[in-house]
Amino acid sequence: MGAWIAFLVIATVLLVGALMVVSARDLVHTVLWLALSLIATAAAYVALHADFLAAAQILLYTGGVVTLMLFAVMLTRRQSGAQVLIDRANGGLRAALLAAALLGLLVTATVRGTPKLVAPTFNVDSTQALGVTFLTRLILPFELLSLLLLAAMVGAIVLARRDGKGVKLARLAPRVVIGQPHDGGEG
Amino acid sequence: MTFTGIESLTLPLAVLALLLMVFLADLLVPAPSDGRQSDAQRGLGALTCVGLVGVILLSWWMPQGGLAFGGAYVQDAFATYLQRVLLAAAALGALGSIDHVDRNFPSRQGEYYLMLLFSLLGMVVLAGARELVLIIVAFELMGIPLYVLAAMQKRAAGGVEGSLKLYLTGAVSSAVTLYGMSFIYGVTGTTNLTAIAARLSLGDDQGPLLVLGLLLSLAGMGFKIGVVPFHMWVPDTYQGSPTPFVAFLSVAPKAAGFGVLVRLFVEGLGAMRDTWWPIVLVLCVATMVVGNLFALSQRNVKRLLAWSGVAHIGLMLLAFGIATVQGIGVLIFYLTAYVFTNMGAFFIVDVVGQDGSDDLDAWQGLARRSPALGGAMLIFLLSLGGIPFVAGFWAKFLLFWAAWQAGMGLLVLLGALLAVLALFYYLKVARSMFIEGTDGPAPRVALPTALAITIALLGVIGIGVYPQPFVDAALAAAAGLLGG
Amino acid sequence: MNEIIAAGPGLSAWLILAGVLFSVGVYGVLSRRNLIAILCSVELMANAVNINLVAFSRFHGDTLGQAFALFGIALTVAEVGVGLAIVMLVYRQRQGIDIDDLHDLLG
Amino acid sequence: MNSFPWLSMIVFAPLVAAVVLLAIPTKSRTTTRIVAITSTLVSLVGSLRVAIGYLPGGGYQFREHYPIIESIGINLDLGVDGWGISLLLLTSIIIFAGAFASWTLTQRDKEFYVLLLALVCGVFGVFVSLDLFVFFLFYEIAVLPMYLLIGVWGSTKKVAEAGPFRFLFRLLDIGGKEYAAIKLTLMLLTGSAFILVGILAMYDSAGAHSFSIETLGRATYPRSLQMWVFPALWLGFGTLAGVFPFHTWSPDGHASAPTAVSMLHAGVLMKLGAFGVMRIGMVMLPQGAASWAWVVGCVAVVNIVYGALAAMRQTDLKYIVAYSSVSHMGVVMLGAATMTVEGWNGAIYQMVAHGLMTGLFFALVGLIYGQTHDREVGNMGGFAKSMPAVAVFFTIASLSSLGMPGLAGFVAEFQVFLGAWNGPMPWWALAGVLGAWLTAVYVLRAARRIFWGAGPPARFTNLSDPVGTEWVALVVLTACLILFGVAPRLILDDIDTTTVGYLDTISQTAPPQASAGVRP
Amino acid sequence: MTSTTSSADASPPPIFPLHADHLVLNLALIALLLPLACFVLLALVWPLRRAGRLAGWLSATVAVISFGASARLLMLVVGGEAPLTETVGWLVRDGKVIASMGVHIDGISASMLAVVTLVAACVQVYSLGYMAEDSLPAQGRYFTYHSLFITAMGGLVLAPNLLQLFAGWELVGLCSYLLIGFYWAKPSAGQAAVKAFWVTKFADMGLIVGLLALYGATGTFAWDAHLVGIWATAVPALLFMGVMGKSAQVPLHIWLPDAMEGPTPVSALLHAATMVAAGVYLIVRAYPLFELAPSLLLAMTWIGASTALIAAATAIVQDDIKKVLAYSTCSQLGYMIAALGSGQIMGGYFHLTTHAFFKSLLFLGAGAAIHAVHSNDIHDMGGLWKTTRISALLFITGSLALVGVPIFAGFFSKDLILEEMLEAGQYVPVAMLVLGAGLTAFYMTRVIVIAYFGDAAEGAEHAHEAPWTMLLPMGALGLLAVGAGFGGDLLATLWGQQYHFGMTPIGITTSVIGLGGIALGIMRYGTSTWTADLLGGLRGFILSGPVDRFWDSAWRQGLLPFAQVVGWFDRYIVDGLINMVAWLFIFLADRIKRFQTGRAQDYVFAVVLGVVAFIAYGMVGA
Repeated sequence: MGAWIAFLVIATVLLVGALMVVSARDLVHTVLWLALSLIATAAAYVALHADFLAAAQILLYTGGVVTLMLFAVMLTRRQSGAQVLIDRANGGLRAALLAAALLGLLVTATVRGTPKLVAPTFNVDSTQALGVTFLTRLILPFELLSLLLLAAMVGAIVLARRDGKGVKLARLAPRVVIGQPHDGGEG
Repeated sequence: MTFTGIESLTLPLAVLALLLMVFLADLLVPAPSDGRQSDAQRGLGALTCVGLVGVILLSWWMPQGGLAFGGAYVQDAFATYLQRVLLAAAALGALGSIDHVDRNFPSRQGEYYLMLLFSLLGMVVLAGARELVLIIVAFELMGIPLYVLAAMQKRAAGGVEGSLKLYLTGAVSSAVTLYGMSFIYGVTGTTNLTAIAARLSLGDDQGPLLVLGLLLSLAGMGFKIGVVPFHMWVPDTYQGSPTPFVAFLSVAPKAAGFGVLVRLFVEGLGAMRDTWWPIVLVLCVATMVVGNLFALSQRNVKRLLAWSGVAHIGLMLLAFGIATVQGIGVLIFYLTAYVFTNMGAFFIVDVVGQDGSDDLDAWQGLARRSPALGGAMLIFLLSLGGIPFVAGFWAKFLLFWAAWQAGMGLLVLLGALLAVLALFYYLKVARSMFIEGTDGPAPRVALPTALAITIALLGVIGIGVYPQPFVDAALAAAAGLLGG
Repeated sequence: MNEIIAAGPGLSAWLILAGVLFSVGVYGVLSRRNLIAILCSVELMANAVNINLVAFSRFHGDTLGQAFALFGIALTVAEVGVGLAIVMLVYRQRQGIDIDDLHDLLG
Repeated sequence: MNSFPWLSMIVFAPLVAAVVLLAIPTKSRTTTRIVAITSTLVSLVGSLRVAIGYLPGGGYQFREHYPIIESIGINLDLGVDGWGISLLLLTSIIIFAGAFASWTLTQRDKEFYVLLLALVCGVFGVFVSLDLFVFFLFYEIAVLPMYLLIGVWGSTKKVAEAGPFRFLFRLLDIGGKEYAAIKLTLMLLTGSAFILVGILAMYDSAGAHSFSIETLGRATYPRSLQMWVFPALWLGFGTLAGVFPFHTWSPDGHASAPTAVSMLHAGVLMKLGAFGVMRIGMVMLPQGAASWAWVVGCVAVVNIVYGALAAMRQTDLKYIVAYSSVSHMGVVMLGAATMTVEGWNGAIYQMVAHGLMTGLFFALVGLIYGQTHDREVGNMGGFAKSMPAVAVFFTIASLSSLGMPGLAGFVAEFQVFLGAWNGPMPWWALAGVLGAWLTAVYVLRAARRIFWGAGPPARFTNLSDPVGTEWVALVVLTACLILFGVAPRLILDDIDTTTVGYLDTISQTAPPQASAGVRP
Repeated sequence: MTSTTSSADASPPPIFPLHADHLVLNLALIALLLPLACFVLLALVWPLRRAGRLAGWLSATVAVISFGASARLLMLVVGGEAPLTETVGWLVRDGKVIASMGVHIDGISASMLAVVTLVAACVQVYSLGYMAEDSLPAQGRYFTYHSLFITAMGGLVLAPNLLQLFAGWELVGLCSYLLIGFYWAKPSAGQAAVKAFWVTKFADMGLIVGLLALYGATGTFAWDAHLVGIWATAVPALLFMGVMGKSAQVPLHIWLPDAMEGPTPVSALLHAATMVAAGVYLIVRAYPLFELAPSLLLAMTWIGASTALIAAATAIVQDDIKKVLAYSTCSQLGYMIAALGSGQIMGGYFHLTTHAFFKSLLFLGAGAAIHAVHSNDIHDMGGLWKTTRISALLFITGSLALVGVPIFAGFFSKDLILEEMLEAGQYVPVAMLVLGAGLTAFYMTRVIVIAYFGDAAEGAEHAHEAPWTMLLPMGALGLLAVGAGFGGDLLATLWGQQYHFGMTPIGITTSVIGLGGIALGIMRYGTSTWTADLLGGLRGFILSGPVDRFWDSAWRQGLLPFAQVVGWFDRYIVDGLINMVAWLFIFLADRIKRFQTGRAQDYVFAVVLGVVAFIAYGMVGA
């Protein structure tokens, strides 16, 4: 009973947050609603006995990603402003229908096919077990993950770094010719 | 769970070592203050290329057949074959990039090759990955540098737009993939492909969730190789990105992607072929038809080659879908031929496009301005079109051969007819080069680019004239995969 | 009914939750015009996947799913990092991050 | 077995020359031509050597064997029989003549010869391949260079816009050389898609894991398979042979192509198609062939009469000759459809005869066009005054095409008619005979309008007879036309032995009802 | 693969069996191959050919030698030399020869060869004079063609089977085409040449099909094959279709008058004496086939008789002297065909021989007249009797022979025909032929009266007598025109038949009618006062050329428009459909481009759509 209440509360918060993320008109609000959703997700992890994961979720996502997002919002709001348009002409309805179809199918599949699994009642020390898993059978992906993060970091820096002169190109005409030689002058 | 088998990781480790070398070299080389690149920096490309050649050679001396980390990674013949293809593509890509990088973003030499190597590392691991988690990580390791590389030419509007399109579809696709894999794990309770295969072979009811997982994974993978309807980023990104990178992008991720598809759907979920096969069939037809039809009206050569690439993926999908020894063997042989052919073609696109336009008009009279370039491009086009005595012909023919023996007669006919359609637009390029236009100065070809084109050309002709070793190796690799 | 209530939310409940979240994320990706908002929606999708993994992990009674989810989190972070960098690039080029403005390449 | 690889020499000499031409940095016209002509001469000598050295008694001789992909049964397996010899000779004669006919080419001549020689390599390859796959491979090689040869060196002809599809004319640039080139290429390659399917079906059904023609020939294919593979091959090869209604590439293609290319294409390449239908389709799939023979024959009859009537309507000299090829290839297909000894002998002979004849025609048209830069027959007249030799050669070619005894065309057509009369549908012969008469009508009409009448119009000044090397093609082809017309047994005996061998095999494998057309 | 390897022993040795001691064979080969050698020499050695005179003398000499050989050959055959056939295999089937080439020498072929070479020799010698005014290269060309003709005709005559006969048949047709079009710069000559070729070739379709049917029924091309059933009638009927074309029988005679565009000696040789008679020769040769088809023979009789009458009637109104003779040739060929149709081979063949002499004489005479006045119109010749007396005399001799005045050659052969036909009970045809004989007399008289005795025309006053090269052959032929009638016995010997000449009622009747025709002609054209135009109505009808008009409209309103339609259909419908396919793809490609919108969200939409479709499939399938 308690588990159900917890589930429903978490689900409600999570979904409301999610719905606000996709519908809020203010970009800052969007990001904040996202933060709420992420925290709700962390709560869900706790409910699912994944404590370490919940912590990681809070730290990495709410602490890292949301902050990044906010920075990005701040950096880019000069022109677009806080208010953003949500729907493209007809795009919203189209998107809603498709998402609804997807949802319907996912639910159908889940209802029809969820394996009859019962959560074990014993309480494993999930964090320790997680550590073991990481360092044994998943050691290779784990190592690779570090490289991936390195790559992402380098990549993000490469892209975000302003090159010397900082010439701003005006918005180019459609079907612009790619690879103009004058681009070589930068750096 | 043991740590034995580290020696099986020779190849990924070698790539990693090279990566670190380039990283360090980039850090140690003093950045020029005046905005011009130093010769030392220019050497990074050469270093990458030479290093990769070394790694390729190494692949003949390393231990084969070993498992690493409890079966998460296997260095079998299939992996080795595919890795050689990937390494070759990367080496060729690096070589062909040297001049382009020099010309367009000299200040980002190190980053460019570093990203290339990161991506390559992901691919090399993918070729031997038998563990869902490893697959997804390696997949991302392959993918993320590609987003960066696509936007490397930061000033070019198209580059960023192409990169963004690649990124958005890519992000959604990886979410879909991950979602699918979560179901596979959820139903089977394991992430090891061998274990999954073992579980499925028990004959349990697979259930809708496993089907769901399988289909979602297929969709996610389909993005990377550019299968219809997940292909729409392809032409835009190709058009916008630095051409030598496109050469790499157009072949290496496809090869790696097909490698994963084979691992996942043939090795892991082979028992469920009845489920995924009809979908692959439909995808294959759709991809071939859409790719060819869209290519038909293109006037931008990069877009044209992009769409033609989509069409080629459709054919390869057929080989994959057959999932016989012949099918898989032909698939990786096809990829081999495709690497040389497509990369060579894109390098020439780069040379011609350095004047600023990839439009067909810029190609007018190329054969007269530079007979060598014109002739080389003609051969690449013929190889793409599947005309005898060049690599593409054998690829296409063997594909049809394998497909026919698997009972795909109508698909063979469709493929053969679409190949004719494809020839229409390939010949459009040939027409520009040979028939139209007048004399003029030959476009400048830098030595590394010339070398890259020559190697690609030799590959195309070499495989075309003497395909036996390649075909035999590919078939043997496939036999090892399916037989063992 | 009582049994269900007594047993607490089963696997399918969590899966449905994840499914709904995923769909909402998809809707967001398809309907928002601001690139950052789209990235946020992608985050939602990734979260849905992670909930899925953790739920399976819980009901299998192993930690594999959790580990998988952890990888998922890390991957998403890396992806978002690069994504935001691209967004910044877009902004610098066009002084705007409306996705509808980006359609120079087509056909 | 035999010490010297004659067939390889014949096949690859042109290719070697092409590579040499690419490699040497010469801009010299003469050097280019000497290299090209030498290689064709090598092939010609080789062909003669093979023809002379071919021992009576039939079977494949001058065998060579090199593995390509042994594991799946693909080998470069060479050998010739009587049919191969005839067509090998034809090809080497035509290309030898064609190399000379292109002597006066001024623009981008080196590329021209390279492509031409590559194409010739393909043609030779088809005629000597004993491996079905390699056969197909050479077939494609032979088709493709045509695109550039026509596209670059071709000529454009304005076509009046009319008919229900008139909106297409400007859209597709109908009549342009690029249009002709791409149309030819695509139509022929569409055909080859069907061939590929047929080949794979046979490979799979035979189950021998080999593409060897002999191995596949020994296999028996289920009737159901034959019933659809044969039409596929017929359509595929038939497109190249100009079978109605897939012949429309031929008039435009031949009209647009430069002289040597028209010679080679109409003279030899169309034969590849007919050769494929007979050698692969009919010999290897006798039941399918017997069941479909009536269709093949009826369509061939349409080709003959329809092609001749369409030729009659043309006013452009090259179109006349091109449509005549459509008509004459109908005779070849008619001979094939009869499935009789006479018919097949005649069909092969007609390939040779028509090849020589049409080669001569196109060489002459090239000479005329080279001087007048006009192909409109209505604008000509009285050319015999200034180019008497051309008139004589043209008349000889015309006579061969209408079946004048003493020239090769008669020997061929008469045998085909004999076969048709004894074949499944005797009325085919009537249509064939009618076609020969219609041919007389349009070729002589054309000859009269071009060469006869009061002197050439004033705008055609400085017309002259061929000079120097231009004679070679004309003399060689005419000599062969007469030689093969007077002494058919020079090659007919070998053709006959081969035909009989094939028909024997067929009658052994096919049930009697299916081989009704084969005379015992 | 091949099981039949024994082809070598089944075929004869490949080298032509030239036996030094075989005189008959050698003579035949000389007659046949010497002109061929001459042709090849003249064709290849262009300086010699373009030298003209030299080529002419060479060719004429060869023709004379050829005649000498044939004459000697004929004598040997008359002397009882056995028939001889020497062949060499030409076409093979399944290792066996199905068609051979060679020579067959018997009475018929030897006599025909002699006739042919004789007339050819005469004509060539004559041509040396007649053609002297043409340019030298043209003369060379002329004699080159002539040499080819002798070979071709010889090959036809000596053919051992119908296939070789057909080959020669076509080759003489070719020579006819070339020689009619000899003055190729003249548009009318070109049209006449192709018309002759087309019409004869049209008829030859029957001949070819006849050969096919013969081969289909018997497996050979032998003329003495035994046919049964429908083929017994069909094969000769088909062969006869070829004959109708070559021998200018109504309604396929239309080419012959036009063929007069060629030089006159050509008309004499090809279009009077030899080539057009090839049809008759074919029937004679293949009579074993024809006699099995009585209904066909009857038809032949009627066709021959009709031709004789119609052509003779047409000849009356012609002003061109050569056209008169051309229609006359048609008419006389009709006699021969009618005779053969009635089973009178001997009569038909006899008439062929005599006709060859007198008709070629007439043509050569006409040629001399034309040579003298440079016009074909008889009205331009008036009064030639005064200036060219020798050739006029010879022309009149020929006319008398043609008309069938007793003593002259034509009388005997025509009489034989009529007599035998009457015996066979062919009353109506005989009546037609007799009437035709009257008309013949009338139109020949008309020509003679106008051309030689009429009012002197301007050109004729200064006309010169022909040179000796022209007169000599004319004289020789004149002798034969008078004397050949007495050769009936010789011919009968060769034929192995009995021949008695006797004055019969029909002969007398014919002679009388002939003389009547002459008288009428003299009355009609000899006096200018008698202006009543008896034949006015007929003249208008004939000159309008009903048969020509039929063929002309078949050509202009039938074949040509049909070809136009076919060509149009091919260009605009068949090709149009194929272009349409191409266009469809291009159109489609252009239209679908809009789906690649360039908007990233649409791309994501496609991805999700794909995912949804996948799942939907999975849910339905699972």
